[in-house]
Amino acid sequence: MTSMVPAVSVSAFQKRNGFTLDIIFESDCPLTALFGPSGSGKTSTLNMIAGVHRPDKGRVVIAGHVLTDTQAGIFVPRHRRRVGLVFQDAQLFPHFTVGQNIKFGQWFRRGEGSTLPEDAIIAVLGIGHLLKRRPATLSGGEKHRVAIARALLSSPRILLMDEPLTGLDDARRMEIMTLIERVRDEFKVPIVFVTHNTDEVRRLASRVIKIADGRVVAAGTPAEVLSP
Amino acid sequence: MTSMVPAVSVSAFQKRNGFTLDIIFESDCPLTALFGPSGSGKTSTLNMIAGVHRPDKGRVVIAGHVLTDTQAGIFVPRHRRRVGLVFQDAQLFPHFTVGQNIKFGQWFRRGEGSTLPEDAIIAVLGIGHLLKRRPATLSGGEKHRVAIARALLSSPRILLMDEPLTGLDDARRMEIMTLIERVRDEFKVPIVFVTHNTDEVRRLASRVIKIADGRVVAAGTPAEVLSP
Amino acid sequence: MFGFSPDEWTAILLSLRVATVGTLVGLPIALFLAYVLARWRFPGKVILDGILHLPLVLPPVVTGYFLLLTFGRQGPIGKEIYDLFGITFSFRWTGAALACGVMGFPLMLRAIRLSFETIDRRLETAASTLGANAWWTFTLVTLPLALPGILVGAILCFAKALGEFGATITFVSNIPGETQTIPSAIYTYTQVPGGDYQALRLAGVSIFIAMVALIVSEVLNRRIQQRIAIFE
Amino acid sequence: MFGFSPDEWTAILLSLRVATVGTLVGLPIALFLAYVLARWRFPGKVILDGILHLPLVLPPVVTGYFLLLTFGRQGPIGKEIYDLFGITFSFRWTGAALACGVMGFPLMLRAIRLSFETIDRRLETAASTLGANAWWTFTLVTLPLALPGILVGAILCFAKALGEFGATITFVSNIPGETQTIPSAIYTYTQVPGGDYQALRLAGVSIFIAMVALIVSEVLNRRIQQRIAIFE
Amino acid sequence: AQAQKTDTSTITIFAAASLRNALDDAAKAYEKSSGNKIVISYAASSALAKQIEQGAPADIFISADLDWMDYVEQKSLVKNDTRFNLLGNRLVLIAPKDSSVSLKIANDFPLAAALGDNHIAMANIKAVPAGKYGHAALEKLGVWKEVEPKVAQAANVRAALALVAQGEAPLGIVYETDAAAEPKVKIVDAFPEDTHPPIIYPIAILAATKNADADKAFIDYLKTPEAQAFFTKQGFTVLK
Ligand SMILES: Nc1ncnc2c1ncn2[C@@H]1O[C@H](COP(=O)(O)OP(=O)(O)OP(=O)(O)O)[C@@H](O)[C@H]1O
Ligand SMILES: Nc1ncnc2c1ncn2[C@@H]1O[C@H](COP(=O)(O)OP(=O)(O)OP(=O)(O)O)[C@@H](O)[C@H]1O
Ligand SMILES: [Mg+2]
Ligand SMILES: [Mg+2]
Repeated sequence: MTSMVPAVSVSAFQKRNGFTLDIIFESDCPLTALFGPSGSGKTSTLNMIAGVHRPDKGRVVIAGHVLTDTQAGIFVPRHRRRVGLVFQDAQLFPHFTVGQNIKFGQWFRRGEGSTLPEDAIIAVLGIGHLLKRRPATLSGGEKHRVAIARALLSSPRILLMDEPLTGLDDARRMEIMTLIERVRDEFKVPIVFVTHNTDEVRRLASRVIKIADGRVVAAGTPAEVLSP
Repeated sequence: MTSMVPAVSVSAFQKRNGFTLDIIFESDCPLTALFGPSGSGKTSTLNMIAGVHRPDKGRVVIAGHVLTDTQAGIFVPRHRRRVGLVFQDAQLFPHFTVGQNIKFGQWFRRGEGSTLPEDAIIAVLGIGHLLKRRPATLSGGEKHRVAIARALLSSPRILLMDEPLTGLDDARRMEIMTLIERVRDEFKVPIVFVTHNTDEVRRLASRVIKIADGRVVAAGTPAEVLSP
Repeated sequence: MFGFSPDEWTAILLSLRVATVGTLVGLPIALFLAYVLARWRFPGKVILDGILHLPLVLPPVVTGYFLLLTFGRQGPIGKEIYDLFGITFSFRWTGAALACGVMGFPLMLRAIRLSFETIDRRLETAASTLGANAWWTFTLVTLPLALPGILVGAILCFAKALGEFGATITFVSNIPGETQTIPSAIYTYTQVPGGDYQALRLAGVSIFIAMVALIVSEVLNRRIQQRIAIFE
Repeated sequence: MFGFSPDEWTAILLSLRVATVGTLVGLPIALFLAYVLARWRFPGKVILDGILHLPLVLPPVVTGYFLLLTFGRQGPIGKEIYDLFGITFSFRWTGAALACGVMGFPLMLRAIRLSFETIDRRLETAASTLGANAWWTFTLVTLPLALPGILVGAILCFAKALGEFGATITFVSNIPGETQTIPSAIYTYTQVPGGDYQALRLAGVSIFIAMVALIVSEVLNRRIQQRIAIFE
Repeated sequence: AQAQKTDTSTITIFAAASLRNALDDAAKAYEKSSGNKIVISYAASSALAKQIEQGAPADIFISADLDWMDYVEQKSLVKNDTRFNLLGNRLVLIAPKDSSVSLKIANDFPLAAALGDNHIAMANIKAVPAGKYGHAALEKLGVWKEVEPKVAQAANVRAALALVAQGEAPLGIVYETDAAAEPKVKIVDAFPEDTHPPIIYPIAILAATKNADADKAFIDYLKTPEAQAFFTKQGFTVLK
């Protein structure tokens, strides 16, 4: 059944004050990159998939599961979607330690699906020494890395990563990219990845959706979309 | 007098739980880049210069003005330092519109020193259509750009930019870099610039301070420091 | 001890019990209603809100009289509760706790609601994407982040309950050992020519208890603030 | 009008005036003290905090008597204020406003302080790096961000002032046209046979005023929340 | 000249709250006939006495018992030779309207037995005059010891009355004036006058008054049959 339908199929229409989001794309690739200028609607698209927002009209299907379908009146609540969302601005829980933040999703999704290797993730993200600290004492990049770990460890059926590698140094970025590749290939978790960085797109993505002004303006392989 | 002393001279020592910041550097260059892995102490260093934190021991001199000198008991309060600080996480005032946020610093520093060209800044940053909106409705990159405008327009004696170009698409980044060059060369505002991006360092900086684990591990021209 | 008569000691201990029970029993109800008022939209919300403020707006005597009419032996609710749980309020310390709790309730409710309203709701969203349902999100995110306000609410309610007099005496009167709280005892003294000294001594006890409660709440608050600091 | 006697109308208008003045005069003081308690550290802070809670903890009669002793014609503070500003409190509506303000003050203070304590202080830092001194930072950043709490504080104080009875009647007595507020008028009605209906009618007026105040505050609050929403 | 002054003056009276209906009527009638304005502040006698002590702008004080008038007089706040006893009242035992209880007040009458596990509502026995009188009466009749643990002391007579009217307490002790006006209670029996100190509402002009003549004129009015009718209508006895 899963093979019949694309891994990710999104159509979402929403009007908000001055901005209209009108996104339609499908992807069967392990990692799909959302690419586009600042303010074009990338975060909004991820929010639609994760159920953070409800589209005025639209349909979201992940690996055969219909998560949103406004026509059929389907809207699976967020906590049952099993998406791992890495927020653009981390959104760590300030009252929990880093360790507790990471455990949060893990605990709720225990027993559901395969779990990613915790130790490897913590090591690659370099947050082992931060586990006892509270988010308020972390640097910007450290917060980001914790947010990645939290999402990875919540046994997601799909990973939605909103600019996860910005604000990190090149060495760390390379390591994390390797980790993402492993999650993608070894654990077979489909990933939708937002970035501004063409290198990341070229290395990770097999399909690129280019967005501008709330619409998909191009879709295809990195080579096709990023050529000009 | 300004020619006798370096434009920026920072020495700051501070111990915080597990992390020790022990930074000493000087720079006479128009744009100094702070470079180093996530969590190495770049933001902390900017905070020391801006007076957000007070070092246990240290001295900060900007263009001949002693802003901090723990030995002499000098600590110029933040609001009289005339630094333009672009926070890593924007820190826009949620109760003001974008326009009001931008006006904030401008109003307090009216009549003090040269003002940068408001229209050009707003145009280059592409935030002209956002002026009436409130920060909560902005995308991540839009917030960042507003934060840059706010700092630029506060007639700073020195600009401290904490990863101002992360989260922006390449086209926009190029334009903003041109703007920064203009501020640097035309308006002669010295800039301390934090980034993880070597391209930015190469293009903008004439001097790079490389930090790791709270210490300066290398200082010199981009070519010297970034070579290996 | 300290020259207080046995009756005065009884009043002091009773006041402590009444204020504690009134606050603790009211707390979950306040949490629930504060959440409802802060988050839900429904017709008649302002009416509900207004009703919950009534004990604050009405003279305490009126509130006490109203309690007498509804929670008294013959009152519709009082009768019901007696039949269901076997709890009587009239002339019992339970009635004093009810009166004090009711009088302090709006204060508690308001502080808690204020906290709920100023929480960053994006954190609740984050919790739900991680698999927490509404109840867990409330327990693990909303509630801990609102703790400072909950603490303030509880301390306001407790302090109010310590000082409550008008509603209590009207509802359950003033029976030494059963419903005579510190304020009722003080009232009695102030009504007797020459009773000022004893009244002041008892007022001192109230102040002392409130001070201890305040200090405890300050210490707790400082800890909480450190824990949930969104800034360093 | 509505069948209220002229004396009752006087009491209603007086209550409105007393509650409004008591709240508005108390507000800047509450803002200042809330800021001090939320931000400064100094020895004796808990003591100050405790003193400011006293009107809540003490039976209103005691507070009223204390006001009578200190702010009365012969009281040390009352005399001083008369000499300095020519304001008398004793048995004047000003005294009623003072009593109501004092009784509502701790509620207002606590709500405002809670707001100040939960503001993201990094925004204040941002303001200061942009050139705003402490005063401007307070006015342009802290105060607007604390508005929801200030509003809650003001409405709590106002509601309390509308219902305040014990301290008022003890301090300034119950003089129609000068110090007879709605609660004192209600009290008078409940003290003689056959006054219940009128007492209830007056209570209804209190409720009505409070409802209007609540609705206004809700509307304001919704606007403020929209404005300062840190989430969309 | 004096008559003119009297015409325009305002008389401020501090009066026990239980006098309201009757005194309001009397004041209204007097205002009409004399042109003077009368302002009456009703509160508990104790509060009023302390306010007078603190310089309240009162001209006349009417207390609900002798103690608080004594208190004021001892502080020399009463104008000499103006104090006298204005009114009296009677103390009664009441029960809810539908109660079947029947008791005859006498020495050692079975009050405690009639109460069973329930309470008797009284006004505060230390603070409120009606409570003090009731306490004295029960002592005198020799039943206090038995009844004491069953006494619920309300803040004032009206609150005690409400407790009985609501059926919370099967019995209560209040003034006849209150009992007569409350349809939900009935009088079981009246306490003999010799069982308690006389119930007296004393009145006096205060030393601080600026307008003794006007005060005097009003007090004289209160002694007229016209004024006394207002009080007897409410159930008070007028003392001569
Ligand atoms: N209160 C604190 N207690 C302990 N360590 C702290 C505290 N605050 C900050 N740190 C640590 O100080 C170090 C430097 O932080 P800083 O924000 O300066 O890093 P940075 O170089 O700006 O990193 P990034 O590129 O991720 O923003 C970090 O390792 C951080 O964890
Ligand atoms: N409440 C709102 N009212 C009006 N416009 C809004 C609102 N919320 C978001 N927008 C607009 O929607 C657009 C898309 O926002 P979104 O956060 O999806 O952008 P993005 O592609 O993630 O950008 P970035 O790369 O800067 O994060 C932006 O232009 C933003 O200004
Ligand atoms: Mg985005
Ligand atoms: Mg940083």
